[in-house]
Amino acid sequence: MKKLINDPQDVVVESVEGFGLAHADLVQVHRDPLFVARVAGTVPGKVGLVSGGGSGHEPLHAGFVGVGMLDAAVPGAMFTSPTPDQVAPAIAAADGGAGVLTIVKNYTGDVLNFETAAELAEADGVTVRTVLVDDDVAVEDSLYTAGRRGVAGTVAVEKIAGAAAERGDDLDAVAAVAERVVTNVRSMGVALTACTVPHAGRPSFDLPEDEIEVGIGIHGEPGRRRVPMAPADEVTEMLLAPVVEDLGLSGGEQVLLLVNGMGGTPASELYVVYRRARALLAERGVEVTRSLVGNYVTSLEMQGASVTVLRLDDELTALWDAPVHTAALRW
Amino acid sequence: MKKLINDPQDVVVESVEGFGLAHADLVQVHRDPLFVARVAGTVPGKVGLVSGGGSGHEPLHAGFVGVGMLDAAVPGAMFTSPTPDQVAPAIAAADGGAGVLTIVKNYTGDVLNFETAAELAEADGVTVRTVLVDDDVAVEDSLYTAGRRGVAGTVAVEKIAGAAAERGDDLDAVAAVAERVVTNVRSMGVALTACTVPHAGRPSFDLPEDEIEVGIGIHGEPGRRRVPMAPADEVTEMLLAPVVEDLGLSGGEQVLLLVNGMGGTPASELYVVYRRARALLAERGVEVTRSLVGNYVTSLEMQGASVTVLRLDDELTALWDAPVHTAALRW
Amino acid sequence: MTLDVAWALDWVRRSAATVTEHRDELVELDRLIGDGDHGENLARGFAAVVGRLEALPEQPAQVGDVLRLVATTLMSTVGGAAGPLYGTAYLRASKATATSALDSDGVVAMLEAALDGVVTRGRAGAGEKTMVDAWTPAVAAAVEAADHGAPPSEVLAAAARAAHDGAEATVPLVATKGRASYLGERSVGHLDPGARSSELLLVAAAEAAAAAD
Amino acid sequence: MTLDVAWALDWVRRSAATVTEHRDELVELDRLIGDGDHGENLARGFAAVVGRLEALPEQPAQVGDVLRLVATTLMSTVGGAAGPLYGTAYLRASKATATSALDSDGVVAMLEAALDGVVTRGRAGAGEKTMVDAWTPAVAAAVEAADHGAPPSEVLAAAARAAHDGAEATVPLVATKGRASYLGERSVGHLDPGARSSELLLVAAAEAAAAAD
Ligand SMILES: Nc1ncnc2c1ncn2[C@@H]1O[C@H](COP(=O)(O)OP(=O)(O)O)[C@@H](O)[C@H]1O
Ligand SMILES: Nc1ncnc2c1ncn2[C@@H]1O[C@H](COP(=O)(O)OP(=O)(O)O)[C@@H](O)[C@H]1O
Ligand SMILES: [Mg+2]
Ligand SMILES: [Mg+2]
Ligand SMILES: [Mg+2]
Ligand SMILES: [Mg+2]
Repeated sequence: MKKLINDPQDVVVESVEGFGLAHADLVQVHRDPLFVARVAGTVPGKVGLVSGGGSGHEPLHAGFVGVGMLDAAVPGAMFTSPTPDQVAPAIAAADGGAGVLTIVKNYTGDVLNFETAAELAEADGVTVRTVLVDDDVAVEDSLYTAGRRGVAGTVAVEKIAGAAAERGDDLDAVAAVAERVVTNVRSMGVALTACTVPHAGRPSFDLPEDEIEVGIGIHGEPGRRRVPMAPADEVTEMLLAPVVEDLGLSGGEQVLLLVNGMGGTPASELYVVYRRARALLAERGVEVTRSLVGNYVTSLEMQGASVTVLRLDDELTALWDAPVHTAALRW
Repeated sequence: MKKLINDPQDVVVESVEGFGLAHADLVQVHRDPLFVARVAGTVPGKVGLVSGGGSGHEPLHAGFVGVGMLDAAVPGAMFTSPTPDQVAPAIAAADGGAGVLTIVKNYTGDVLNFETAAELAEADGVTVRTVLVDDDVAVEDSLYTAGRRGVAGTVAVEKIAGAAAERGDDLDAVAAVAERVVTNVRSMGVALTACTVPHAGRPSFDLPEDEIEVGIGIHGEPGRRRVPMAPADEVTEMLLAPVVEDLGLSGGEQVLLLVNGMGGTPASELYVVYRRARALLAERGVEVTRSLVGNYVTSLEMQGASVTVLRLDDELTALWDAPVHTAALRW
Repeated sequence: MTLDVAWALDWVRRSAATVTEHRDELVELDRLIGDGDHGENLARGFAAVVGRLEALPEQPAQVGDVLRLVATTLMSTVGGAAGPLYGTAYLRASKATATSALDSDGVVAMLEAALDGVVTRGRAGAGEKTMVDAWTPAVAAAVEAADHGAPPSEVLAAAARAAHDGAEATVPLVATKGRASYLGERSVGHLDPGARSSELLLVAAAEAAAAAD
Repeated sequence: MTLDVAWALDWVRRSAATVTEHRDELVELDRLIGDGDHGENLARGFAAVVGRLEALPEQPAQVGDVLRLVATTLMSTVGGAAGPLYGTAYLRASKATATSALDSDGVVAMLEAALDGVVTRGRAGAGEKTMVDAWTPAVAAAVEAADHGAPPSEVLAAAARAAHDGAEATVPLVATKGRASYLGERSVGHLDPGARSSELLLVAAAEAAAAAD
């Protein structure tokens, strides 16, 4: 394992410290417990938005703290959800009196820790609502799983809910629009290589040189199936087809297309995937009206990509277009 | 070799096509010969800015086409400078009557091809000036090399010269400010892993699991020396010390600090490096007033990073801060 | 024969030692069907527990005081699924042990409360390939041993043996809860890391009891 | 005995064949001390040359016409350092061969012009571990052979042999021009890819001449 880190135990704290120094115009880093909040502090009367989760998915979530998006982000250890005693103070810090929406990726650990944190915060008088993001179509949502996972669609939920909060929607309305994004967003990912969690010291799975993992999550978990390496155009179809099907997209609909890198994939490859996804959507009569291509929800240095589609309507489009000023997303 | 590509011969064109589709609000892609220009076309009376070079360094250069930065970018084959018959039309397309500055990274191939292109464009009546970027302190600038290479400092040259052109400076003035950036910017990089050029099909060099290459360029070339893997804080010192020394930085000066990822390095690691670089500069009494952390000048999926320092004055700071609207840099 | 606060403290120290010793094994188990952090999470958590125990001005009066400190520390330092699950388990167990010493029935009550905590938080039943599959047979074995009049140390020894068998029995199961469930059929053939760590913690309890005998 | 346009066309086809055949070797040489594209660059360039030759409505009248087409095509399809360098070499060579056939002196003039083109563009002298180290001895050998009255095919054969020796002689050199110069001392022990490709092109010229005899 070769990484630009010092003691593996310190990587999260040192990285968040560096992040805070580099973006001191946007965020402040709180220590003990560790969380990241907007530099300007709470906005009175605005619904607060808090998200968080295991580290290793950067820029998610701290990279999305700022005007028009999150009020606070809570980084856990690598791939490990943060603890309630980190999340609860972040919720308190984000509360401007209008309540707080927590955006939680649907993993047992995240759900349990945020649940406990919400109880703690509510005991302190903060109204908390939670939206669970579960956009990963690789996992069947059935009795036999912990439900679908939250992956790259989280960016869309945070951006759009953030815009709703910023324009002054109340907690119910912000939660409702966030739920609407969750209902209309689906993702699927592929890994060409595994990633190495610093404290584990070896790759999260072993993948032969001529195979890829289809249906991976964002924690270096193995995917649903292993298939022979194939050209990008075919791989893109493997990812996009189940997304489109699960969404029940039909001709004439408008969508946002996000091609997300897992951290170690060159931008040039992401655009090759994007190009093919555009063509496949065009074949189905689906119009891509908004796009995002880059590393947004990553798995350390994993090579691979995910394709996310969000069904848009006028309101979601307007909220997506609303100004945002964070370290990783800005317009 | 596993990559999200189709035929290795097509990766540049397909990737640029995808880029054009994803950023149709910013750029137009010209085919035969291949180059990328601002969607709005030339700006009459404004000095045109053209850059380019081998592909595989994305977002450089196409990601920097847009208001406040480049007018056109010319992508060559992977790690291979573009040809004069691509560059000359890009120069023509960028000319708004005030002449064109080409920003060329100092590699024999790039220099020769841009030189020929400039001759062709001048024969067609365009006034062309060229600035060579050679910020890499890993290479001694002596009789015994082709001179220092151009690496991540190129971003600063393109941003600041772009702002000067946008505010209406004439060609001499834009060239002068670009030269001033070149004079005041230095970089040094490290690789933890090699990268694999698609048409080569195997890593650009072989690096044992416990060694790193210090003083690498951005083409997967081996570095100046191979040293045992070390903690990030030590590696950062190896990169920063020669940069600071070569710049002759002294206490009280203000700088821009860019920690650039080589493409396959997680953001968390870049911030660990940034954190240490800040501390080392602070120890020397140097004040970091502007920062940039991320993948800006990459080597495909190489793992590693470079540290760039630009000595700032009020004018360079103001030009850095001037609005920019490109795919990869926006404020 | 009863188990007192000194036993509880010894259990905690042995727990910290065993999760540290087995850290890499737990990481590896979790790498295979999860995300490779379980050993790291528990090692971090129990190191923090020991640190806080050592910082205590005086020895706690009740077994439950020790277990409450374990609960809150795990809750605030482990994260992931295991943090809240073990946190709740120890919290419930601490409520069932508000006494200076446990007899065999007290041990059974403690283990039942712990299992109850895991199930309440995680909503997993037996056979879903989770730590529940270690705790469920452990509680059953403890009940049986206590019914037969076994002393506390033997009750814990029976629980630890049953936890071991329960953990091993997770190997052929398809995971339907937690992160391993994302693998579907591919989770078959691997031991659940949480079941294994549960076994380790119960073995530590039994060893502390044997040492106290 | 002279070398006519048919020879020039044959040379080009053999050049395309040899750089394609040796593509991976040239990539590997360039991978070791450069950026691993030299073989790919030349294979792409000469494939384009052959394509354009085949698209010509009629056979060119002069040797120089063929070489000019090579020059402009390499210039516009190769990129990198080799594109302008070989482009200029063939351009200069084409100017020196504005004739329907070359005698031995004509061959020498062609080779001298090519070397001159490389040096003018690249500003490298002998001993800098570049293609100049293949071309310089090749030209000297050609001059000597022509001075001794050798026919064109033997002049080219002598040049090709000298280019081979010149290329091999780059192995112990420290590169001071081009991308390999960034390696400093670490460039020692490797053959320069451009010197090797120069040798291949001169061998192709000699073989085409031998076939024409
Ligand atoms: N719903 C659940 N109920 C009981 N135990 C669970 C549940 N989900 C997960 N677990 C246990 O947690 C263990 C994983 O813990 P850990 O790796 O620390 O957390 P994470 O899965 O968040 O990375 C699993 O091996 C399993 O035994
Ligand atoms: N200044 C120069 N003069 C002569 N030949 C040069 C010079 N610079 C580079 N070369 C030759 O070019 C070759 C590399 O070509 P190529 O790999 O196609 O281009 P690049 O270095 O741009 O990737 C070297 O092996 C060397 O022989
Ligand atoms: Mg985890
Ligand atoms: Mg090259
Ligand atoms: Mg885990
Ligand atoms: Mg090369």
